[in-house]
Amino acid sequence: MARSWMDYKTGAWVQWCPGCGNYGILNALHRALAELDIDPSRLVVVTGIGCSGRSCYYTKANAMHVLHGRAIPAATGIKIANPNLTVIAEGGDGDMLGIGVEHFVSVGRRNIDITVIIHDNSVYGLTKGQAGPTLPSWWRTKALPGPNLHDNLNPLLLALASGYTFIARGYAYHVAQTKELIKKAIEHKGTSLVQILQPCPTYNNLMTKQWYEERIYYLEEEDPNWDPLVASPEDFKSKMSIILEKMIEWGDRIPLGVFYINPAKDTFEQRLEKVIPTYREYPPAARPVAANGKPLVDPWQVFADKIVKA
Amino acid sequence: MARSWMDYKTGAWVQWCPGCGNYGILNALHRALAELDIDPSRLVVVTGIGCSGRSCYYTKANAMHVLHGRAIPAATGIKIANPNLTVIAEGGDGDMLGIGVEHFVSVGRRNIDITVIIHDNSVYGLTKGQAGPTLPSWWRTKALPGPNLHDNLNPLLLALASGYTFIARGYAYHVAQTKELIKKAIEHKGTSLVQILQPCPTYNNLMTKQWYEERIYYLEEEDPNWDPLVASPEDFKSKMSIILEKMIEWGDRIPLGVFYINPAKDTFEQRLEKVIPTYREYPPAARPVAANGKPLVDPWQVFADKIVKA
Amino acid sequence: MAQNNVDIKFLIGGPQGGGIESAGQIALKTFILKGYQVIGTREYQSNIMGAHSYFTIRVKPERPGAINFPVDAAVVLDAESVLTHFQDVKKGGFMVYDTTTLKTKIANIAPMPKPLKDRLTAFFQERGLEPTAESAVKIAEENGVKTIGLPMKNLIREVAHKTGAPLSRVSKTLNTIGLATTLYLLGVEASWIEKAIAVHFAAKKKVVDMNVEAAKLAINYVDEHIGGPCCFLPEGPNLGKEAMLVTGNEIVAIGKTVGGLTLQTYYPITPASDEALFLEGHRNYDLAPWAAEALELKKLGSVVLQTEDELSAIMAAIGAAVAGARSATSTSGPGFALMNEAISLAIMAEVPVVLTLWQRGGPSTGLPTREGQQDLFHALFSGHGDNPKIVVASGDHIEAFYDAIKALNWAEKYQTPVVHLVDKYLASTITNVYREDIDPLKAQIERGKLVENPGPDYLRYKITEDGISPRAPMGKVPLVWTGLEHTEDGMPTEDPVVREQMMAKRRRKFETIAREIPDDEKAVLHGDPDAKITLVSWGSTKPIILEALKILEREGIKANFLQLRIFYPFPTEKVRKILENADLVIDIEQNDLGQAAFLIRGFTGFTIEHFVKKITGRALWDTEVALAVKKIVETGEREVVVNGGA
Amino acid sequence: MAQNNVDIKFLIGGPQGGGIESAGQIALKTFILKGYQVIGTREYQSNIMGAHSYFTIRVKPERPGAINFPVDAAVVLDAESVLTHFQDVKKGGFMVYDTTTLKTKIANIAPMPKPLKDRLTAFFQERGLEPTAESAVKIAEENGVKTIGLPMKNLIREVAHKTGAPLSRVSKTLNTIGLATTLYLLGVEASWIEKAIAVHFAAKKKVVDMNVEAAKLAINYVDEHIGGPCCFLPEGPNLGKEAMLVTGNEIVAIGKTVGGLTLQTYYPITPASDEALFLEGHRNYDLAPWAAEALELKKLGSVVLQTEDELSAIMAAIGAAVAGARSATSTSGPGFALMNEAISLAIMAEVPVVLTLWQRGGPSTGLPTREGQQDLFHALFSGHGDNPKIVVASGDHIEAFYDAIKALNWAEKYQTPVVHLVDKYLASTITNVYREDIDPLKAQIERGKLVENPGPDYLRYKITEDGISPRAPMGKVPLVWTGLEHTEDGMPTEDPVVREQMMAKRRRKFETIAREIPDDEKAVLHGDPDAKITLVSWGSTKPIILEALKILEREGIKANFLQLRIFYPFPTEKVRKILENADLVIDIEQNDLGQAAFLIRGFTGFTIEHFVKKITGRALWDTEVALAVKKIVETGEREVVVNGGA
Ligand SMILES: Cc1ncc(C[n+]2csc(CCOP(=O)(O)OP(=O)(O)O)c2C)c(N)n1
Ligand SMILES: Cc1ncc(C[n+]2csc(CCOP(=O)(O)OP(=O)(O)O)c2C)c(N)n1
Ligand code: SF4
Ligand code: SF4
Ligand SMILES: [Mg+2]
Ligand SMILES: [Mg+2]
Repeated sequence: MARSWMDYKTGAWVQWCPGCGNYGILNALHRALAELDIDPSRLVVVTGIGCSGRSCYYTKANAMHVLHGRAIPAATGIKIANPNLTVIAEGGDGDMLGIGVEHFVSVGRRNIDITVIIHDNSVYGLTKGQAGPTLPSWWRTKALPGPNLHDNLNPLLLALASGYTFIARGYAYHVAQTKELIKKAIEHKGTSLVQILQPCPTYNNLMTKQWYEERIYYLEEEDPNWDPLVASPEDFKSKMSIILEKMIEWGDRIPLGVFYINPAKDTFEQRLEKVIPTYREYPPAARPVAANGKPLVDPWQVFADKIVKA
Repeated sequence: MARSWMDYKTGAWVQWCPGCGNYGILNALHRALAELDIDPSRLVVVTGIGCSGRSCYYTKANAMHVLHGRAIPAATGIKIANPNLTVIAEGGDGDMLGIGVEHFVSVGRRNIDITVIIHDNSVYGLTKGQAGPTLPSWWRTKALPGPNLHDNLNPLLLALASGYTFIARGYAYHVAQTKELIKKAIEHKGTSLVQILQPCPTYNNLMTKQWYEERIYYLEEEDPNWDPLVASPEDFKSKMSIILEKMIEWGDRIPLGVFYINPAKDTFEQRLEKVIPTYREYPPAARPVAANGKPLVDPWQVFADKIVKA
Repeated sequence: MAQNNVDIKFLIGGPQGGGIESAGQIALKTFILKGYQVIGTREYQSNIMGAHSYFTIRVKPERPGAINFPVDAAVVLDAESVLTHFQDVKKGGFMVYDTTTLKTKIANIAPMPKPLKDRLTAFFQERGLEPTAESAVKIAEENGVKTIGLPMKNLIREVAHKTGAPLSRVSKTLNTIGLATTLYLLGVEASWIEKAIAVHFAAKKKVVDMNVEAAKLAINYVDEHIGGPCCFLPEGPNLGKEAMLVTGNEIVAIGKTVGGLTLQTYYPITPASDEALFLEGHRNYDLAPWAAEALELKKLGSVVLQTEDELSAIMAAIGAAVAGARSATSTSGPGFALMNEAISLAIMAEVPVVLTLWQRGGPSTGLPTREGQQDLFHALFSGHGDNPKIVVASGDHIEAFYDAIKALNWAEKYQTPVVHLVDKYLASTITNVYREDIDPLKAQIERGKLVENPGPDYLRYKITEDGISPRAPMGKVPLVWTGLEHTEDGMPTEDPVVREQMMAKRRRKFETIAREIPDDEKAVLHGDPDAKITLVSWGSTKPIILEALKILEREGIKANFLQLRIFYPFPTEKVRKILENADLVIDIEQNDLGQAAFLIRGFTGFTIEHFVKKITGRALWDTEVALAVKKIVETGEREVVVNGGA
Repeated sequence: MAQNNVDIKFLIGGPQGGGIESAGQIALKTFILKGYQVIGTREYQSNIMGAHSYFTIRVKPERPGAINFPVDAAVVLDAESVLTHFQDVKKGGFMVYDTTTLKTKIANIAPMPKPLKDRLTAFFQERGLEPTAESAVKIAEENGVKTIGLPMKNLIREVAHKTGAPLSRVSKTLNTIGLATTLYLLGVEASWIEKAIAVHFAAKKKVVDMNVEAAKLAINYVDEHIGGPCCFLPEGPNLGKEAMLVTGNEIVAIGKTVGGLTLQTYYPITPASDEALFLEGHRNYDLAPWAAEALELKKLGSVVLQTEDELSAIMAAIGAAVAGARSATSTSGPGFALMNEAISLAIMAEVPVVLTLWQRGGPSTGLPTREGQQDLFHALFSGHGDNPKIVVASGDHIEAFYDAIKALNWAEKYQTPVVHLVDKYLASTITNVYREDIDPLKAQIERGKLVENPGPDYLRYKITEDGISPRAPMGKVPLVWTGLEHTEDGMPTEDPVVREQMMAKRRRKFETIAREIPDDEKAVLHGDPDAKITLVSWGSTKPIILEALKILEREGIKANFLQLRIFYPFPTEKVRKILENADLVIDIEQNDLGQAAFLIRGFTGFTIEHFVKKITGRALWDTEVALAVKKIVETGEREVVVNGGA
């Protein structure tokens, strides 16, 4: 029997505030996992630090709760070590786009097959409401001693510039739609981003449920022909400018959906396979390291190039 | 009498390899400074670690040689502390787009008035030729034990996504043109990027002088009407897609010139002035901190909100 | 009760985000107004809403040095609080709870940690009791605690009725009702409580009215159903004396402002960021009369910069310092860990920068909102290469104030990073300070060899006898600051002769520091210098151990207390002499490795053989320290681990 | 000369990128082929091309333990090299230079560090000489050094003529000409030199031919103009014995490969990244016969991942480890500083990961390509929170090989970060190793409590008596790894009781480690245990100090040498006993703070009173160690700073 979303709950007390958008995201994730019927034993969820970072305790999986900003490199290590696992890296906007933006950008250069989910509430939730990297300048959410002086980052554009091959945006309280986005992201072979707009009723008193719901719309609802697939130079020529326009749209209207899919790039695992023929069958985490307690390697054979012999 | 570019030389032995593109960049910088007649005493050059990072020793200025990847935050601290200085942050592609990409992206959110110059040779020069973040995947420069598995970043697009308000690309051996780009970048009020394609004859045996010179062209030469100014929503609508197209162009043809100028955003210094009225006149580095050795502040006056009084 | 004998301890428990903080503040303000001194400390979880937290308060005529359990009274209005604290009230004390919570089963209290649930369930099972809040109340009563059940629903409905405010808003007065009940029973007249409420909510008249109404109702209810207090508390000795009520975070921010800070960078982290946010809230300020006159200037402002991460925070602070700003950054263990490389740069480039390190429970994210003194090693040895820097640890609010100023002075005088070690307990402990406690005119602002007008021959790293080179800010003359080994003019060199000279110059600088900072500021011996038992500790344990000394004295154990204030340069001779003078030395720390004891041995060779340790992340109590010391004195035990507090 | 008395030292100097490296390798290979053992070490600047660097070589029948100056011969073909090394050749030795460089003035040698220029100029001025290379040659001659001027231009033109190769290519044989001259004069027959050239350039026939031609020409020239060597060197005792010629970087990579490493991450940094690049160059390998048979598998591969920075390098290594890979990362001081936070995570989450730390001169970027042993404190105390980890320091190539394997074992057995401390001297020192030196079958691969098939009740952080929980890789059963304090199942908790249990569990783990790793692996006493003088040191100074012991013995000073191998868990009792047994203990370190001495006192209480220190970043010499020790023995001096080497 296929799994139900309930199978992905861990039974731990979910520590989020009442009405927090994280509940919707968690539920959407569980539903996506259920519909994909992913075995929790083969699933990895790595999270950073923040309210959102607690997600890993609430999802039945191989969970790892790492440092603030470092979910992506940990997930990278895991995926490379065992490419047969489904790997998700989750974190807040502060985690992924503030302290972790180094990795957010750099993972795009690998196109490693992991799914990056940003719980984007535009504040630093767990540290009590400082301005997050997606909070517009001059806005002043309630915990701030003054207006925010920093401009907001656009995660979609940043992901595109960084090389992500799947880019989507969802909204936390739209569980059904967000579930679909997460599903597609997980199914996509390559680095995928799902930015999820997440009201934080406790600290973000500006970007509220109401504020979002007056603005959001779905790309494919507005344009039934919307097709984010950019599979060829022709697609690129014909679609890229409208995709960019949609990515940049932010204000009175905020588009949701899948913005961009590029199926043409090799994943990092495929690249590794090309240079390490045994990689797929014997990846670093699932290969012998010894034969009966003895080394596998005779250095005089493997490093023969170092032998000085006339 | 106006300064000559020779006035910006320090007399230190320039340690670069013969034929290194860095010579052209250094010269272009000196010429730009001379034409802008910038007083070396009011000029700050902060560099990261790398062959390129040595630049700060070769330019007469207030120089600071910091850590690998950290020129931008140091420059940020300097500029905020004393907004009356002209501040330039320089580094290699590894420095700025590898280990320092966190700051490369985040400074865009401030639009602080500094100029970021990337010496882009697509390798880690000073550590002997490992793949840099702008080296295309599957390329194998001479010091690599195997092909590069990472895709190359596009610094222009990344800068745009990050919020830079001036974005240009030059070529190291074109001193006259690069000088112009640097001049405009310094004159621009806001965070500006000049990516400079820099052949590294020692380690990058693929992206050579010849390779570049077969590909590069100038935007304004190809299109005399080229105008990178995006000053209004109308400009944005009419120009952005062609700007993006040009930013993305990379391969048989590589465009050079100014790609994007956005004059509409406040600099960070202007923002600070709005919330700290005394900022411009009394910035952190040039204001009193004591009166005759005594504190300026009576806590019972400034922190009166903490006094418990019925 | 006579004024001088007043010593009241009570706690307020409840879910995070449920108004505990505010109730605690009102309580503290009540007693300050009444002329007493107070401390309040908050235990809270890494959670925004719902997890259990509590505020413990102590009131005395003089500044209380420590909290401890059992308390005289507890306000525990939800089931989890009842179940967490029913054994924390002393015999004869009282516990105020909400009757509607009684039936709640342990199993149904979602936020309660499973290990605690298991322990409680077993506890009640052993006694044949149901695992409910009611059983807890029962046990409390058996223990001689007066339990006071308030029919909260009714009371709140009544407040709503009286004020006409909607129930949802009125329900926020829950804690006020509990608190007023408690304060009243502790002997505080209604008028003081009302005054404190008015002060606390200040401008918000509606909120004041609603809470005053709630307090009145609570007091009425007490009078009617429970009977008022036996007697009223006299006014305290400091009645009418102006006091600030400040946390450790706040006093450090105040110290920095007084100390002439002009730029602070930070990346949010508990328990540090409240300091920076408070600074930011006060970034524009009027100059004091004496300064305004001297400088002919009325207003100034400081920059507080939130950065993208801690790497950037320290680098921007370093950049600002190099430009000439008096600069600092503030963080906790994880952030400090990220600053290691830049600390090494600041050592090499000789950059004046202050790092305020608010310790919390580690390793890693560990117990992110709990007390810890585990970062001493990390502070001292942070950064690669030979890595000397000044490390100063504050013992209490007043020290923290002056240390914040001194740290800025030392950084600039000695052109070196200064780590100001503070911790979560200090950060979230709130107390009153008086004018004489934090007197700006007692402070001196020093900038060392700052050269305002360097000539063209200026040498950034001039080799001098005292190891300190004149420092010119950027913007005056071309110069070089660098993290590479360098000649006097800052140009990089790998010349072995210059390398040795520069290493020697930097070493001499630390010899100068060691000489110039007096031993008195490096280590302080509290109590009778001839006592044969010496307790050794550092940081926020200071006032706690001073209280413990008093307890021990009452028990006939005479001890003194060596407080380590500066770990580098270490007061080797002074510490060795003091320790060698004792028959029994006991190290008291809130870490596992005995970090200070190791350093003492490393610097002096003196081996400490006895340890009191607390690693639960909860506030250290004077009573448990005293008990542990007594145990060691009596049994010769090597190590006593204490662990009081829920 | 009898085989057994052979002890040849010579250096080859020149501009970076000018073929010094290659010439050094040819020289080493010549002597290995001839049956001798060798070490060669390279001093170079943080520069790609043009700055002065040099390669020092020593040849003996047994493995030479150290280099030192003065040397028997110097190949100094450019003016800067002549001027840098003219005093480095011993009386009776010879110096080979290029006559065309003689007129070069010091002032015109751009790359030469200004301080050195100043010193040299003064030196010649004092002697009434022009500041030129010619004066240097003159002084060398006065000092009894035979100076051999080669007309390089002519010789190279001749090679071009003979081989028909273009001058630009032929000019690359400059060093070969100088080297061949030198080797020949040292008594090596032309045939060996030619063989070595052939081996060195292997596949590249044209290059071989050109260089062989150059060597021949040089030897002819010597025969004709200078006269051949007095006598030829006999074949060495190891003639025909198979040897690898490896750097320290390489031997560690080889050790890791043998040790079962499956994934290594890195970010480029000197002097670490050559290790990773070498690994990457050998990432696909054939299994040894015994393994291929046992596993029925022929080939395997390891992943070497270049990351965007060191934060990512350590986090990816941690991620991989958690997934089940045998994983490591490799860096130097600045990168290690950036790894601090993640080290703390690995401690808390109990992640097996090896960090190879290649030390170099600090603080900060300091002397990035020079020797330093300044990161001991940083290694030991890295990471916030109580921060124990295993720290092991290798003394030489062979130890480094086995330590690399052990580090991987310990990381997995004890689920903790292991810092493998090595340094620039080891990294860039090259030596021969024989089959018996690095025998894979002497190594054991251990993975500790690895559970291949965890059940549903699996507890990641099970509390056990030895403090070690069974470890299941990801992908078998839902589980939690975390940096927060946690219950046995990895769920976060702030419960004080569990906190204490978990701190205790982790502490017990280190007690287990302390118990299980034998003292013999933690500290080694070399030499006569009854000697009353004990030298203490650690890391790559080992073979140097062993040589120094021999020199001292010849001078009638009997000393032994305590080599610290593992700094945590520290072999407290063993070290204390050994030190207390000595009348005079001398600490020898390449840092300013006496880091090991401080740790020894911290752990044992034993105070070391005498120090030999080198901080110039240059290789330590056996002779200067011996001299310094002698001085301390004779004068009782507290500290002797040595500083040999250009
Ligand atoms: C290195 C480091 N710096 C700072 C922190 C403190 N910290 C914990 S959570 C958090 C921010 C959380 O914001 P975000 O990532 O947006 O997640 P949210 O809580 O909003 O879901 C911060 C700064 C930390 N744990 N580690
Ligand atoms: C934290 C840290 N990691 C690594 C290094 C080593 N390092 C020195 S220069 C350099 C790379 C230089 O490459 P790039 O920035 O592109 O500059 P280039 O030399 O090519 O001009 C590296 C990795 C360092 N100094 N600090
Ligand atoms: S603070 Fe905001 S993000 Fe965090 S749990 Fe509460 S509502 Fe959610
Ligand atoms: S290595 Fe490359 S970038 Fe560096 S100095 Fe040489 S040519 Fe220039
Ligand atoms: Mg957030
Ligand atoms: Mg580069």
